[in-house]
Amino acid sequence: MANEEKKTPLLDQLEEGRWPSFVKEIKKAAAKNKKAEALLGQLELSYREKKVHWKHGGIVGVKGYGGGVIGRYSDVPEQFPDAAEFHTIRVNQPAGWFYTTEALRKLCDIWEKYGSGLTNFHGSTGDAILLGTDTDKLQACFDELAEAGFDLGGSGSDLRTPSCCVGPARCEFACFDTLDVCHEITMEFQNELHRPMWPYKFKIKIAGCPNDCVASIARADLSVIGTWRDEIRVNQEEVKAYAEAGFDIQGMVVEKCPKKAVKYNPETRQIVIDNESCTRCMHCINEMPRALRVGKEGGATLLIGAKAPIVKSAFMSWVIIPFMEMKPPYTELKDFIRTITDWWDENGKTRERIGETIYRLGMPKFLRDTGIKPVPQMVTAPRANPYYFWYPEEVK
Amino acid sequence: MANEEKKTPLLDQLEEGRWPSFVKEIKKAAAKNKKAEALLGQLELSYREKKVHWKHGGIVGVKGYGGGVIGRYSDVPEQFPDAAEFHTIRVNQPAGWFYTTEALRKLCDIWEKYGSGLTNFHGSTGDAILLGTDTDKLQACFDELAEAGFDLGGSGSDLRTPSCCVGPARCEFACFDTLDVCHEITMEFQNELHRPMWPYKFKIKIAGCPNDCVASIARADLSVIGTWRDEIRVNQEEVKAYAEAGFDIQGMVVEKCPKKAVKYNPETRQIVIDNESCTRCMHCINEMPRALRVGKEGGATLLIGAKAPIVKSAFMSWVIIPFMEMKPPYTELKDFIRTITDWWDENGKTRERIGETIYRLGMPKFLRDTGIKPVPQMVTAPRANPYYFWYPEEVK
Amino acid sequence: MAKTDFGPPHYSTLIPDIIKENYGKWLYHEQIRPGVLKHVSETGAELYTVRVGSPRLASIDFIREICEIADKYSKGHLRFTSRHNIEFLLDDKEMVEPLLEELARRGLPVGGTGHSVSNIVHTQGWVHCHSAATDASGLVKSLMDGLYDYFVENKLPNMVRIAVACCLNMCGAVHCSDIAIVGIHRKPPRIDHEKLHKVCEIPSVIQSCPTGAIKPNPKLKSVEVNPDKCMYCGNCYTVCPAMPIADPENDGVAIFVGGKVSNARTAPKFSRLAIPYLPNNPPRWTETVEAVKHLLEVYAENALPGERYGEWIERIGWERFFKLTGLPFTEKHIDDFIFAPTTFRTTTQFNW
Amino acid sequence: MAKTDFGPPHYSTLIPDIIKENYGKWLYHEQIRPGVLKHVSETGAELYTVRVGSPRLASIDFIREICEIADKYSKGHLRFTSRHNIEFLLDDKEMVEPLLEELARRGLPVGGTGHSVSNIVHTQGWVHCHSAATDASGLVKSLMDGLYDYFVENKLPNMVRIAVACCLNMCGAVHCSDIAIVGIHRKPPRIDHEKLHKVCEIPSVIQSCPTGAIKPNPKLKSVEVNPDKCMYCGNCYTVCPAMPIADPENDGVAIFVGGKVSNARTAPKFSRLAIPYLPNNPPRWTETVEAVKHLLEVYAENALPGERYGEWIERIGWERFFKLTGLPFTEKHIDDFIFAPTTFRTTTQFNW
Repeated sequence: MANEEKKTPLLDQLEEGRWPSFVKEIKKAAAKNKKAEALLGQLELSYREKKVHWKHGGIVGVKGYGGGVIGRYSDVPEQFPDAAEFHTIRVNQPAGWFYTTEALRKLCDIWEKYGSGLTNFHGSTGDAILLGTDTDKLQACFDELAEAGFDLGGSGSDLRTPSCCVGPARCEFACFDTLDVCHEITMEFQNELHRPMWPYKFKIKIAGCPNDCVASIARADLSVIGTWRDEIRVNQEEVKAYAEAGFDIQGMVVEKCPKKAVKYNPETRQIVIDNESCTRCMHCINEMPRALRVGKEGGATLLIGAKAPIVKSAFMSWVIIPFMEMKPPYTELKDFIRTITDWWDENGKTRERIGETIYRLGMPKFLRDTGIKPVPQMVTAPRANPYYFWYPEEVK
Repeated sequence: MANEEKKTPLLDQLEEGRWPSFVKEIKKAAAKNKKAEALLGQLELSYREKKVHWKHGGIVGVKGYGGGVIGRYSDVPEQFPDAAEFHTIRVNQPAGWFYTTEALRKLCDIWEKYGSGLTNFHGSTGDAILLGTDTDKLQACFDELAEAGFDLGGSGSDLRTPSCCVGPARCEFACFDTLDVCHEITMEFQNELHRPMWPYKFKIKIAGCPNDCVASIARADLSVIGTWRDEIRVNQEEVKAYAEAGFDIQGMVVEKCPKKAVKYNPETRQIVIDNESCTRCMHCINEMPRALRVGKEGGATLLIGAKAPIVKSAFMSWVIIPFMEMKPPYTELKDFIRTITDWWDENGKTRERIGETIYRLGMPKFLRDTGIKPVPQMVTAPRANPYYFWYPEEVK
Repeated sequence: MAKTDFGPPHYSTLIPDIIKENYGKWLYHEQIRPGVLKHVSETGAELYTVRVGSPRLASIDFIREICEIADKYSKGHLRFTSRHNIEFLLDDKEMVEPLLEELARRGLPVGGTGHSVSNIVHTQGWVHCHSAATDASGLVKSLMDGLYDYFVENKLPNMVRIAVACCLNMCGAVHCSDIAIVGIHRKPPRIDHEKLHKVCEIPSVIQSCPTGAIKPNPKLKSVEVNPDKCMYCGNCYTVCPAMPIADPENDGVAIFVGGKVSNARTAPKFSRLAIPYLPNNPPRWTETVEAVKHLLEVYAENALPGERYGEWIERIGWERFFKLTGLPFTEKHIDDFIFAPTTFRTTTQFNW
Repeated sequence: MAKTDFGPPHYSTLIPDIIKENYGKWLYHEQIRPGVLKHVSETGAELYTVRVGSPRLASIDFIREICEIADKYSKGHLRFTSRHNIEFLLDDKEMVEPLLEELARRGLPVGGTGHSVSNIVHTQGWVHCHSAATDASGLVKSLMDGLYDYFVENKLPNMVRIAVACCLNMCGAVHCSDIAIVGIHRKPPRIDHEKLHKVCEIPSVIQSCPTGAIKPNPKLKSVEVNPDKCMYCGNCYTVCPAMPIADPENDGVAIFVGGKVSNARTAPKFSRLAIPYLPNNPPRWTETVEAVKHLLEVYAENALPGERYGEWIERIGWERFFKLTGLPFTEKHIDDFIFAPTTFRTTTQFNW
């Protein structure tokens, strides 16, 4: 091993510094595992040449599944034969990314046996990522994962593994049970998650409040974001306490409210919220969590269509259902997911995200086809052009 | 005539009401002129049938000019032979739409002789519009107009008649001499104004301040809008006077300033303006014209590309030159107009406004080709996508 | 050979003396009463402007009539505004009242300044345009009769600029008006295959379509329109007379609101769809006049002092605009053209 | 037959008792010190969370190490955050200090809460992706070494979310981050005409191009790329391995700023181009680290308390952002893609 280490002068420089070093991690794995050792060598080559050395993946997988494994092959297998195959397994994370050490150790033991010993906790889709194994080890590895209670996540043109924020498990802002919704949706759509059959990928991310700690509005084809229909709960005693502690309620809350919906009386040290004007932006609640709470009548706003820039530009998801109750068994949500993915499946082109299909065919057609009711909450403003359609039944 | 009048029961209803009636106007003209009488009849037919009765115009004009006359033909000439030809003459208005009664009467006399006696003061391009004459009267009519000192305006794919606000003639907000610029530009580009040879129309509108009373930002391919580079002039005595008169300076000015650039001291009754943050939106000046004046160092912001919805959507014009001095003989402005129209002439497709050509080919290419320097004032924000080009000389 | 390219008369030959003397020296102005402005110069001179609404479509008799007035009260000088108003320019305060009395006698409305509805900018309509989907003059006359009090008085939160365009070509700043009324078609053009190849250039026709709905039909040496893509803009008819689109049964108007051109306080804004369709109902367009009055009244009741129409809506949000006006929100209100995604609400911030 | 479709373990079997007992009952929280949160329940229970930065690419030894810590201090329970942080969940306040000491001994950074730079969300880069234009892990390690103090302390006006994507596919919420670093190419792909028709579907290749730069070449049974239209996104390479685009000489990174995903106060925003190109300079990407530090410092000096990066820029305007940072504004900053006109400044309102 000593010789190998000397061969990575560039990567060695990344062992220095205060932040935990991934190079140390690769070296720890490399000390026990030939695939990890090969990765280290190939990565040093990339650093030397400023060039990636992986090839497009072929189709690899485990029995009964269409996704969940990403094939990865070295383009310099002659130099690094142990990295010739370096597949990734996506393991569907538990909702909220909670673990016991027992569960984590099981994953580690399995991965020590079948893989490189390298992982990501977690990948950006949400799954736990096991990085680097061979085609012939996939099935056995999966069988042991299954034994330990871990299923595969999504990959390819399927439902990607849903993920959610910490929600009611540890957050006072949660407007519904994000973990339960995430788990229930994951279970309901196991077939769509494991067998790619859609035009492209479809992501669902579930956030308990408008702070959106899982970035659903930027990343999810369907964003489920907590909100409430009633009033912000105010504890005036705690408002007073903030004022007494010297917190600048006028400057940090009242003047920053985007809808000018908060009034503060410095004499009585009380606040009044105009809930009709409030757009539930969380600002006042974020600033004074001890005094203000989200409303009691929680549920979710559903938004559709987010994606990264390729092809038609990045989209953020936009409001499609202003309010949906989130009560088990979440039938309305499940039906809604079926409705929109069916429409997309029928109308989408290959490698077209649902947001792009709607853009290409138009929101009016999408709404008409799916029976979703148009409401002003879907837009920040109505159209500025006069280019709208009339259907035969509307004209003479 | 009495019989004719009874034939317009629908239009007759528009003689009622408090607002001046165009039907009365047509009838006044019809009492003396057969073309106006025919127009009345045809218009009644349109009202009855809810349908227009004009056809596409053929090419008509006067010697030496390519534009300035709009051909118009009735599609029911057999019913209204006197409206069979009903051409419009566009007469280039004096800058600022100022007239002496002598000049106006001359126009009336000529139009009484050659046309229907109907006019628009003014059309939406800015010209005085003489509505309804025959092909064989055009030349003689123009000759007499020329004699009286009136030239034709633009029409078709040419420079349309430039127009301007009242400017320094009657407005304390004027940051430069809009009338002079308008007249000078009109004179400089007589050839482009009178001989259509561009991909499509090109409008120039000149406003003395950001209030933009000639709607240049909505309508002009080139909007020239007054602004200043120094500080808003404050007369603190007059500020005091507003306060004493009960004007709510805090509520109507300070709190409505979009950049929070105005501070008011209710004790001293003085205001302070943070001119570095000010974006010269005119709000405070509009509210307190006696106390506040535009800066001394006047000039114009040039904006490019406005147009109505067809084809690619409505555009408002956008900043292309943040500040240009407006001093006679306006060489910089004239050169700039040549530069951009040359580029458009070379790159534009038929019936493509310059804003659409720039949209199709990209602002970066337009700037590169014309040598106009990119500045952040051109955009409200830089691009959100990573889709930009590199030229061969920029890469290895 | 006739002379050409001599340009318009120079404005300096047409402006009154008081303006010549105080050109560029104006200090401030104020509205004395609706329709009457006083401008004060550095020199101490005072100019009085009296603004009068015109029917826009005017006979030479009308022009001569205002000349007569100008000779009597403003030394033979006057000007027009960009909104078809006439302005008498008086250097003598004493003449203002007599002028106002004369204008009242003659039935000419004085107003259009300050927080008013000024004269409506509009297009030619059935009077003189071949592509008009509605009349403009009749519609505007009906509107201004209905809105007369808003012209002669200042009883709105801010100025309201109304514009009418007789088709989607939208001549005039219709797309940036507080209230915009636009003539629309609602069915695809009919194609005269016999005539088309004789009078139209097929590539231009195809290129004229914003949505790519027109395809060549080589067999007929003509074109075809895909009815699922056509949204009846009529641009193909503008370039090709063999594709008539006018339809008395289905043509009508749409109403857009909230636009502005001024940079004052907020940036210029596009007008946005409020009412997708109202029937063409000449001569009085009752539904349209009622709709515009209603739109004005809701604004007058709810906007804060100084707020333009679009500023008011931006403050309260479109969801409340539709609630307050009682107008239905339909799929047609949601954009599906090029920039549609930039109008979608990519936030959870909204009102119920 | 192996079982399938059984789904992930149920979270209820993995959460600690204190969470089970207080699920949905949390009343409020506060940050005790950077990296340590206290959540208080309606029941009076107090939960202490200690947040620790991870290298993301972790060996099983590392995972076992944190399991060991969790067994000792948080009863065998822990969770991960969406930004690759580890959170130890303690029901005993007394254990917080000893845990912090142990983490310090082990060199694990505690922070990422409040007004800090949290851990960087990133992609696989050269470690495991075929389309990477830069490495992600090395770049992030270099960045976090440089920004370490911002992670362990709260010395910014608000939280700053940084993301790295190794190519324009921009996996992760890179397009809505306060600071986003994206691997870019700068020359069109090379085409292996021999191989292309064997391994690629030509229609898919053509459709993959955002700018329509790819045309079929029927003679070669291949495609051609128009270099004037190609902006090097690499999407064609993603669908067709015969069009390699990686280029050691010219690849590098671009930096975007001002995005956010939260709906708090202002709506979510896209990140926007600040620096079009910096070279790939492994192993330490010095230019990029310096640029990000500079961007952070200018923000820290100028933003008001509570302002996110993009909120600060929106208040002062991009023209002042470029002035304050000293970054050059170039033609590349001006959008020329589909929605470009909606980014143009259609107002005279700006700063000099």
